[in-house]
Amino acid sequence: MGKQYQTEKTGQPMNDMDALIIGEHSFHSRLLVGSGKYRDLEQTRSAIIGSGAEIVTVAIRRTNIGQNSNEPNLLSVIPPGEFTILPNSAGCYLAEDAVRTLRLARELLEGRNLVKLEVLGDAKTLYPNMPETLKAAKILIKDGFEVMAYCSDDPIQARMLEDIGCVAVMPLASLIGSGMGILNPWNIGIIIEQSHVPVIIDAGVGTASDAAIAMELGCDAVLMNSAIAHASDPVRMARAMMNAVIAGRDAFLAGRMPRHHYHGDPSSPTSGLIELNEQ
Amino acid sequence: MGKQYQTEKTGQPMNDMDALIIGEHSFHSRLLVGSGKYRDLEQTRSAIIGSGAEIVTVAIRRTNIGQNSNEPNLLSVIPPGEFTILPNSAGCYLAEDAVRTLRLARELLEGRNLVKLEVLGDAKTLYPNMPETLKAAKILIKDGFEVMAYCSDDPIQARMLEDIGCVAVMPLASLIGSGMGILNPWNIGIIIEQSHVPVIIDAGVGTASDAAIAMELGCDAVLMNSAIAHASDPVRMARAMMNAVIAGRDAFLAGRMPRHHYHGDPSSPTSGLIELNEQ
Amino acid sequence: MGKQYQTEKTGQPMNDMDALIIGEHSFHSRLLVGSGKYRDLEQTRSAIIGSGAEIVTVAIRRTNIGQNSNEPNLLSVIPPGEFTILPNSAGCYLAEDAVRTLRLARELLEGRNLVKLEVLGDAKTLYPNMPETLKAAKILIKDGFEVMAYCSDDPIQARMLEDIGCVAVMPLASLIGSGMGILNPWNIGIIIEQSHVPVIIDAGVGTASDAAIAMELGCDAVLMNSAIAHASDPVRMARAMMNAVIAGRDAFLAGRMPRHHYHGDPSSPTSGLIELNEQ
Amino acid sequence: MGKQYQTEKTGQPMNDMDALIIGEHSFHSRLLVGSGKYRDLEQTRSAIIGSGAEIVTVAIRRTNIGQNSNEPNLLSVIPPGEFTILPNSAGCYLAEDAVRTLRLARELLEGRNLVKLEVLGDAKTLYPNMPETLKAAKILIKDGFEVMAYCSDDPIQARMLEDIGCVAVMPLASLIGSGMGILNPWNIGIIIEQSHVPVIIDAGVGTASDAAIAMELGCDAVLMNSAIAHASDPVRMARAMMNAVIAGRDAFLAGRMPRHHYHGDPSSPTSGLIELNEQ
Amino acid sequence: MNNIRVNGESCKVPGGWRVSDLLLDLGHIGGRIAVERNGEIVPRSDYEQVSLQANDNIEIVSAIGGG
Amino acid sequence: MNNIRVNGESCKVPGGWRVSDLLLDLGHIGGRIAVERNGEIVPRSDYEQVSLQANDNIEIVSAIGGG
Amino acid sequence: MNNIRVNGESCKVPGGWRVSDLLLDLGHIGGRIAVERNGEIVPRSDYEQVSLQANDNIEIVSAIGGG
Amino acid sequence: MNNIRVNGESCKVPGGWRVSDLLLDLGHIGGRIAVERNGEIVPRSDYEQVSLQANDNIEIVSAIGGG
Repeated sequence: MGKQYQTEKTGQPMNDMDALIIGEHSFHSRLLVGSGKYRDLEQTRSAIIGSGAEIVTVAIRRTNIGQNSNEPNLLSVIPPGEFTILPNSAGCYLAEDAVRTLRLARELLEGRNLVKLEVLGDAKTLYPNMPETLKAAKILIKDGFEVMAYCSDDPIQARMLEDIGCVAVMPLASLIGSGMGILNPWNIGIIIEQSHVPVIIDAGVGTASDAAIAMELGCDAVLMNSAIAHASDPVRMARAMMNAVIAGRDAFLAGRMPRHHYHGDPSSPTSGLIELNEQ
Repeated sequence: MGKQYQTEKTGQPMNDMDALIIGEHSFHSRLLVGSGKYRDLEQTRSAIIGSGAEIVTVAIRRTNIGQNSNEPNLLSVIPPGEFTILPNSAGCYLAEDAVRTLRLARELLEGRNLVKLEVLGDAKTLYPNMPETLKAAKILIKDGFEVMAYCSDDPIQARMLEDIGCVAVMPLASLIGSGMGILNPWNIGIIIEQSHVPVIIDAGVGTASDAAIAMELGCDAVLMNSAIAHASDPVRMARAMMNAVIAGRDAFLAGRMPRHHYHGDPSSPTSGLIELNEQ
Repeated sequence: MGKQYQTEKTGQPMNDMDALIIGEHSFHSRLLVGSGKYRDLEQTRSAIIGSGAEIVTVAIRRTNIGQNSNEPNLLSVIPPGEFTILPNSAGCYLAEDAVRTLRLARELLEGRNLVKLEVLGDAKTLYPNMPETLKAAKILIKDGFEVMAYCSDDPIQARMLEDIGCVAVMPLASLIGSGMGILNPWNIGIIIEQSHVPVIIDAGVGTASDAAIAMELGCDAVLMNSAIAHASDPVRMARAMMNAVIAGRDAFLAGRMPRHHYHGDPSSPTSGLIELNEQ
Repeated sequence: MGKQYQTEKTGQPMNDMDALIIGEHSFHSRLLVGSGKYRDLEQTRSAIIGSGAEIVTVAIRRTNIGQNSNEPNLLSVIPPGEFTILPNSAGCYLAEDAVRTLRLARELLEGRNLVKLEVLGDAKTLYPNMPETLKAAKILIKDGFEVMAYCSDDPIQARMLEDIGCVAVMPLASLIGSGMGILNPWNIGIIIEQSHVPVIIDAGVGTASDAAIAMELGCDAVLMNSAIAHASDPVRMARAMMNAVIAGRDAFLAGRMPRHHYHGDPSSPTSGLIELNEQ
Repeated sequence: MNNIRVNGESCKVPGGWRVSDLLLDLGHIGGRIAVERNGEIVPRSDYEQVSLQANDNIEIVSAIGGG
Repeated sequence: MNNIRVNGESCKVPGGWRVSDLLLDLGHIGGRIAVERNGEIVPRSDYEQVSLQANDNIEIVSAIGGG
Repeated sequence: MNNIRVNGESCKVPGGWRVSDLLLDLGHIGGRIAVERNGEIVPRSDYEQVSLQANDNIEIVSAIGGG
Repeated sequence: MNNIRVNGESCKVPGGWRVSDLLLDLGHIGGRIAVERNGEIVPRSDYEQVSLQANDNIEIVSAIGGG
């Protein structure tokens, strides 16, 4: 969705001009974060606050029978009143299971329809199962969900997801939890160019520059979890990611200088030098 | 100089812990910017202010005879009282000429000794001439200068510059004005590992992620000009670079997650799923 | 299918040990070539001969009504008795059309069942339409075809193609005709690791090293057309590709040295030097 | 030296047209190999024979006092009558030591003047010490040597070596023994473009595609040792390298197709399709 | 008593229990949970109406950290 | 005469023509071609048996260069 | 009058002129400049003492935008 | 006897020995070697003429595998 943004010089504050629009929702932050893999709920909250994210993904799992209900609950540290909670269907390998999981999520979140659909292909790579993803997306959209779909970087199937009615397509940069960054920026570029819904990089970001690169390509946002939670200092990395996404977005909007492959171009004038020796 | 920084959790504000020390000088910002190639002095100032840079490079050139002395002067928009002005010897191809140019600069700046030595190899590539750079560095240091030296990414000659007494080594990421980013991060990594003075990427940064990558490698700072001045919107790109350097520095200090080349690692738990269909 | 090859030192000639097996067929050459885009049929034949390829792809198109039937025909310069002709379904965007096209091809080639299935997603990118490819593969295999399937580099759908019964999976390196080489070697690596049928890079190879890289990754073969036909000297490039595939295959079987990221490792002994000056 | 080669269609056998000329010498093979790091002299000879190389580097070291002079000697398996023996100054860190070593080599090889100058910067990286290399080259050339100089990928100092009179410049691809391939193809490209003597990649090649890439860039030849000797099967890797260099050279001369970054370009005609369904 | 399955484990509950009785027993009252009975969502508002039948398959889920 | 379509173009052929008559007329005898009639392959061995009917949709294809 | 070179251009200045006279004439008084005479820096504090001699080579520089 | 150094090790050789005597003693006759005496090459043709002096520093080298 990169192309339609035009940088215009106006007196308006930037944030008003540059909101991230997903379905009916509008956000200031273009960084979405997961809530998994932290040391404890305190660190979870500190990192999420530090990231400046407004949208936070959660997983849906069975309550432990016999669990002490007084135990601190995830949603008490990232309350739905403060954040947009985005339930995912992580762990599901079939459309049907993803649909059931997300229906439970909607019930849990009092009818909120915005969900992250994720149907996996195998437990080893966690690569998306695209046929099941397409099938689940159709069912969920018919059932009133606003579906943000984790997907491969296949431009054709990304367009199918958009045509079905997904409110965002979320291609992987690289495997979930791999931290390898964007392996195929060309495919991501094609998806950005063709899409009319937000394109959000989901999975594979490893460090701040990966997030900046995603935004510079023209992605509308970036979703990450491990890159923050598995950093040595998650709270500092959360802040790094916030700034990297802002930097990458600004660089995209500012329009980078062209690359010159071979010849240096002096930053200082070539005339007006003092009388130099012959060279 | 990357290795000696240790992230420690203290109650101290970060900036106090993480100053950039060059010779006797201490800086908060790790972004150094040039002052060339802008549309006009107003844009020059706006972009430099927007970048948050404290150190600004300038070139030394003959005054135009007959020039109207009432014309606005560069140093009136980036006054030495507000910024650390770093004169360069850009345009010089011989040690002797660089030395003369920087002596003039010191006189111009009322005895300030901090200079950027730059001796070029040819006008086509602007690649540094290392033998002349080493020769000039020796003369200047003997003459009391604090020399920050633009250099190739050759670790051996970078060490020679340090051994001579340069206060910073400034390897190119890629050719001046090329915007190609860091072409050989391995050489930069070796220089960072071995150096006891700041390592500052000088030349070749093209966009925000390039700056973030430099900082994540462990560089102490980044110097750029064209990447800001030749962006479509220089003021916004200046802000992007400020945030990218902060993000890259934080990511370096936070300690990125390890890369996992092949196998996905789920961000959501793999147990506690609802009763799923067989797969 | 890379893993199961074990290099063993035997007295056997290599070609006997290292045949490419596709379905029931066995080949010496691991380079497959297309027959399109050449200047004329003479160049087509010269380049194909020069490449050493045994398998040559052809497209199926309407005869021109009124065409002079005495005109030289493609199959007269690459006769089915001399080459394995592999008809493709290039240009088809739906499973049904691909199936019809390949049934015509089988009739044309007197019942030969080996076909290259190619169902495209759009005319702009020529990226495969994977849902239609999967659908067509099922129909064709049920109808007795041996299907080699052009596909994306999605490991999950590559496995679906294998599970359906395809005799080879043929992921793109990059877009057809782009010459960009392998954009995502990690995905190709996963496909190689998991597959029990040959993995053949199809589309995107641009020059000889691209083909060598594919073979070094462990691909079983490489299919290309534009890289040869659009070279300035197609016949020489055909020979380059032949040697590159052989070189890459040998390098894969020989087992490359490990990469050492930082520290040099001398090729000459470090002791026994003459009495050197102190350093 | 890449530019001056023009591919012309002539009736001449290729090898006559495409000799590698170093100083007064002419070679058919563009692969130079080292003789170090093999299991034994038998493997040394088998791999060198397998590589097709005509030029073989050797190191100069003290004879072991008390050594059994009946022990097989390196030069008995790679006799100077069969190969061009290229002695190196590996292990030297100062110009003076390199000069002494190569004078001994000349005496040892009965006056042959062709030598590989190698002056190292430190034992950890084995990166060249360029100032000492330049100094040694001047002395050796004055003393009648034909100097092939191992050097960094600094185009300015490469030109200095040529200006001094070196018969070949030999920039590293990456650190000696690292197997990392060409880390900065842009610098190598500049050196090729400017040089009037052969440019030979020396050090850093890890596998066959690295050698092909070097030749495709326009290098005149490639020198390697570890990539062959440290492969699991050195003799097979030697053959891989021979073919990779031939393939890369042919691809360079054949003129590769242009890269098309985004849009697919069909290899099969887009018209003449059978009546397809609407898409 | 009826045999039912709750989150994959078999258990016995008194005849006539509603979903709300089960949740109360498990300590889930007031928590952020959702309930599925035999593959269908049980809306929060129906907890007190829906009876548990023999062989019911009940899933009770909550939100936990995930990416 | 019957109206048929051959490779997307309308044409008229005499009543009673077989596929072989059409191919002969088009000069395709002996060539490496394949024929589809109304979406179904006409095997080479049936060219002389299969009659062309009004509104038949005939595709005649050959192999050309492709990748 | 003395012939001197200023920033690479020949010009004539009256005998007895000091550097300060030249700078005044060129309108550089008070500006941020530096002066070199025959390859040696002329410190700001010496402008009024240093006389211009025939064939002097004067460079007058200022800071401009550069990277 | 004279004290000399050969390849970095001290040893004694009889007075009057030539380089050729040393090489014969070390078993290097006929081998592909080169000799340096006090930093200067001793050409093969001079082995029988050049006498070893006290404190001579002799290097004897051969070619070995290297890259």
